Amino acid sequence: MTVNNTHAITPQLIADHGINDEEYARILELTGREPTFTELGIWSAMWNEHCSYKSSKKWLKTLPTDGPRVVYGPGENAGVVDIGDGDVVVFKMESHNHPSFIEPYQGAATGVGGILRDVFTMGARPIAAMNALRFGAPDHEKTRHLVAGVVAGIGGYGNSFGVPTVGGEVNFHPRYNGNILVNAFAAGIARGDAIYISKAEGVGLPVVYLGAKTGRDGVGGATMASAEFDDSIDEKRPTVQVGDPFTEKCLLEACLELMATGAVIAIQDMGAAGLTCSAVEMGARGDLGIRLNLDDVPAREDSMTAYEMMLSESQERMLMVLRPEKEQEAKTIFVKWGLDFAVVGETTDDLRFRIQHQGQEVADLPIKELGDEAPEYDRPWVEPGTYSQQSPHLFAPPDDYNHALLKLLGSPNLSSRRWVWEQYDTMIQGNTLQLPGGDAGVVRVDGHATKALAFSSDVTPRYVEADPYEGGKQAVAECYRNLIATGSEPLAATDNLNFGNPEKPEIMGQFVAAVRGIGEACSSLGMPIVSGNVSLYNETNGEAILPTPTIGGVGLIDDQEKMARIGSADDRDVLFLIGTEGTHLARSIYQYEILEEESGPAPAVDLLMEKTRGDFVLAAIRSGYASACHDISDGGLAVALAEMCIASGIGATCTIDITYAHAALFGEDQSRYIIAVDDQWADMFAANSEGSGVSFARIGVVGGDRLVINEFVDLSVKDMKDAHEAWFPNFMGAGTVAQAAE
Amino acid sequence: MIAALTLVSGQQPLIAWHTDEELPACDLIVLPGGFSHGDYLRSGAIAARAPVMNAVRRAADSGVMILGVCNGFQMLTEAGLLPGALMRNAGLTFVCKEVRLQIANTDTAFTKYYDKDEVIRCPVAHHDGNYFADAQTLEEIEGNGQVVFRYAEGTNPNGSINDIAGIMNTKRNVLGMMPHPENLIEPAHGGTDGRRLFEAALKMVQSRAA
Amino acid sequence: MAEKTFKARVTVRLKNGVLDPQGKAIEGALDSLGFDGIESVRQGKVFDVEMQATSKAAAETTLADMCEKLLANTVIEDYSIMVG
Amino acid sequence: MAEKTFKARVTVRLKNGVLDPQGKAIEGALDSLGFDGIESVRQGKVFDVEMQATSKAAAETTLADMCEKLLANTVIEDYSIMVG
Ligand SMILES: Nc1ncnc2c1ncn2[C@@H]1O[C@H](COP(=O)(O)OP(=O)(O)O)[C@@H](O)[C@H]1O
Ligand SMILES: [Mg+2]
Repeated sequence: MTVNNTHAITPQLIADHGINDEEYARILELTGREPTFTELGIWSAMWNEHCSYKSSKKWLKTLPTDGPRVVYGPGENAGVVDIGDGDVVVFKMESHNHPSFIEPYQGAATGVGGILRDVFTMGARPIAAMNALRFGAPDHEKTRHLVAGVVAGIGGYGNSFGVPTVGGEVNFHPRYNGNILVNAFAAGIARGDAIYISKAEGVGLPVVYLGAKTGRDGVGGATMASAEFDDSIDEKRPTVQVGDPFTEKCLLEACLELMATGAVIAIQDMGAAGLTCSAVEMGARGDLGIRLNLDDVPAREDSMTAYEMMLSESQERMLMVLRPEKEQEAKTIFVKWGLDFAVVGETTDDLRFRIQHQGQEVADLPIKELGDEAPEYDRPWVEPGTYSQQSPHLFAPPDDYNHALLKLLGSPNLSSRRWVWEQYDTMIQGNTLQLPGGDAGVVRVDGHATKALAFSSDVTPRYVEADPYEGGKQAVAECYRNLIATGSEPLAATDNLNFGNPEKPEIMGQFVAAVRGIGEACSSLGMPIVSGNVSLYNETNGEAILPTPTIGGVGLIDDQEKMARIGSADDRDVLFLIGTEGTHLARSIYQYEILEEESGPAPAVDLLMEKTRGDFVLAAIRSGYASACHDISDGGLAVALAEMCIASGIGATCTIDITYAHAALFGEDQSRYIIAVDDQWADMFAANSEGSGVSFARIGVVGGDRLVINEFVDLSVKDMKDAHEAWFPNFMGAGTVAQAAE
Repeated sequence: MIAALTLVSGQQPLIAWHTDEELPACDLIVLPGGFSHGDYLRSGAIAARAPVMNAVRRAADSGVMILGVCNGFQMLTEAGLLPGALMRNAGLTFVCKEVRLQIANTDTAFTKYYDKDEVIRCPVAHHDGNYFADAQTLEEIEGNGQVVFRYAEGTNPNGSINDIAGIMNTKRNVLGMMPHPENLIEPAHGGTDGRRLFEAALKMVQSRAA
Repeated sequence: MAEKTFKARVTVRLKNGVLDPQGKAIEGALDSLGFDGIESVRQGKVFDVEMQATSKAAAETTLADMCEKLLANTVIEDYSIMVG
Repeated sequence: MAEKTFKARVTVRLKNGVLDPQGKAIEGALDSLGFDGIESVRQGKVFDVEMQATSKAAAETTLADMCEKLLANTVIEDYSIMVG
């Protein structure tokens, strides 16, 4: 059956594809004639913001991406970092914001699927996942439904695939009411000499399709907008993709098995803009042309057009270039794992991207230009304004410190996320050493006697909103701190930059400043950015989300015996504050929850001090001094102490020097930690701190079942725990059937 | 699970493929956890009908010891090797956490290193662990002492009837359990409460071989 | 108006074109169990509902509302209602 | 005998007396969404099958066999078959 795949290229059609006049002029020039309908789809897919990074590229180039351990930085499916002994860790973070808002379960599930594919496409076996989630206000009508669906979807995919989810973030803020964020992180381990990339090599080699069949899933929004495109399909097609974690699992095993045979020359997963993007990338990177015959593509539905096949975003698919002499061996593996596969084309020497379908050539485009000549914009931007510092006396103290602390512990943004992470398999693979609930998730390196990796995901959007530059720095610094707090050496990071409409100079200004801050922090703290993702246009009715540049960091633990945990303090341990007294209340959780305000400057990060203290804390943990450690972040010192008590089940009695009590207890000054030290080492530890020039204070002793801080706080660990644990289940409790639809 | 078996026994277990018609001669067959076939249709349902399960059934009949954990337990019930069924958790969500298990029967090859009514720590991680059996079956398995593990007071994570976490067949060579003892067998896991189960099974296997 | 008890059945199915991994897996399993001639299997859900309503029409309206709000995920699923 | 394509619907439901956690949860959710008068909800599965068979009766026999062998867990579930 022939299907109509020819449509007049009208200005409306061009606009529906998100292509502006200038871009279209360039397309005419590069195509050498008017593009066919399929070609227009291909150009739009390659040149949209998601694939081409046209608004962000200029700024991303400024990020530090190199370091002694970096094997592959940005540009590949995921970043690759050396962890010694010939092993590498491969990781990346990616957003699935929009799909998750439309269909939370499947949107989040396929987000997890996509990021796992990025990791194993490179030859790594996934060992850990995280998810950074931002939802609207808790009382917004959609929020509970979205939380339930997203969490179920992340678990549904990750659990079934068999990767432990070891960390993440959950925030609520009204600015996400119409635009939630779902950022998924995955990391895998591979041998350094067995990494695969997308660059094809060799002419006349088979291009092989592997995985699930192609359906109409997610075929570009443009088709949705113009129903007259195709009268043969009456039903409005869902743009939502459905995930199939079992197929993904088989795909993982098949890919790794295939790679071990030496059959793979190049491999690329089909993510956004599926076949188009993956094929162009393989060809363009390798200076080769690609010819595809769509009649050979395994299709799930009848009479799909070339346009639809080229733009389909069906999940769990891969494209690869194989050594012809290994084709048979490859087939055996595909059959064993029950996967569809087909030779769908070949590499050529003409640098053209040629598509055949039903005996017709439906596209013939210059492949390098598709891949590399995407427009790059220097969008106008304005430097964000800043706020002047505000002394603590400008903020009202609470009527009752006990009450205030309980309120913070039980607030939407500080309460325990147990309700979330207990829906994730955190232990599968048997290597998890630290579960969610501490500062970073820790997974040991299988097959290695002592080594482990730590993972943390961080950003404080309310800081970035107040000051994108400081907020960008803070995101990196907090991630660094969380890694340090477990006793890991921060190695590198991935970023997921979620912002509003870049065509607005203020939003672009946020982006530029945040990237500058991230870059400076990454340089100073020795955490190069090795992969990442940009998600722009997160706006509803003209209102943007809080700028949210999520940072996912990876740290290396040489000896898992020398780790610290949030809850491992013992009776009689001495508590030390690393850092100085809290002073900064603007943009704090205290201000938000108790004063019901959001104003003023973000806390600033002194990167040099951050590094000095980080080095010191890491050394203390590695030399076995620290029986427990926790960084001080949201909610300040009092919350950090409370969290340690809740985690260990043991109280503490603290006496601290105080200028302004509310600032000392709840101020969110940066670069601070609490360390618990066995009392027999406490004096020596103090002497060392003195010697290293790091500011510190001996603030208390662990013991009993209450947290006491001067005359201000006196609460039982049980009451704090109850407050901390109650909010999430209560919020989700009544009437949330996660997914009658699941 | 493979890592756990290797660690405790010092030997690499043999691995069978789902389409195998025969199993190698062995002393202990373990059906591990996971999401066989994505747990589509019902957890363990499709795997329970795989060719290899015929061989497992024959081995069970001939008295070979069989342990099914989590998805393995689901397969054993779906295959009819153990009574009852594992339904969706009462809370409907996947649950991954540590629970406490009461050893309800220590007179088995798997639990003889535990004390009667001892309560141990053990993680669970499942979506369909809500054990159900009709009244008559329940009475039988309770009466026969087939219930081997129960969730200790207040820790039933899934709504299982009579807090049942693990059961055996009447011949006492097939054990199915939802919790994951293999994830608590070395200090790095934060505890070793699960280890004795494997040590007991190993001991039994060795004494039979001797 | 007096209320009566109605028994209804709501059937929820994936829309055409939406991938059905479960259906696909069942096809595979049936095939390997030796059932030939199976062309396709699609899996859906049924809800058997007993409810009070003043009339059949009122029950149908309520059920449709329940589908929109909870029982069906209308982004990927269609539903049909039968009040018996 | 020549084969034809049949469309069938298999419905699998929990037996009476088997507790249905999903149905229960949906009852609760409907209640909190403000639907009154819901007496009970039980959730089941449907399978829409397209198959080749020589006759309707033959299709029914095959389908019953499929239910016994795979589609239903007869420890807890009943099934019914409709060939259209
Ligand atoms: N979506 C999630 N998935 C898994 N773990 C989560 C998630 N959200 C939060 N957590 C865990 O809860 C704990 C507290 O989170 P958070 O307050 O963001 O930590 P921190 O302040 O140390 O960055 C961390 O261990 C984190 O990994
Ligand atoms: Mg922290």
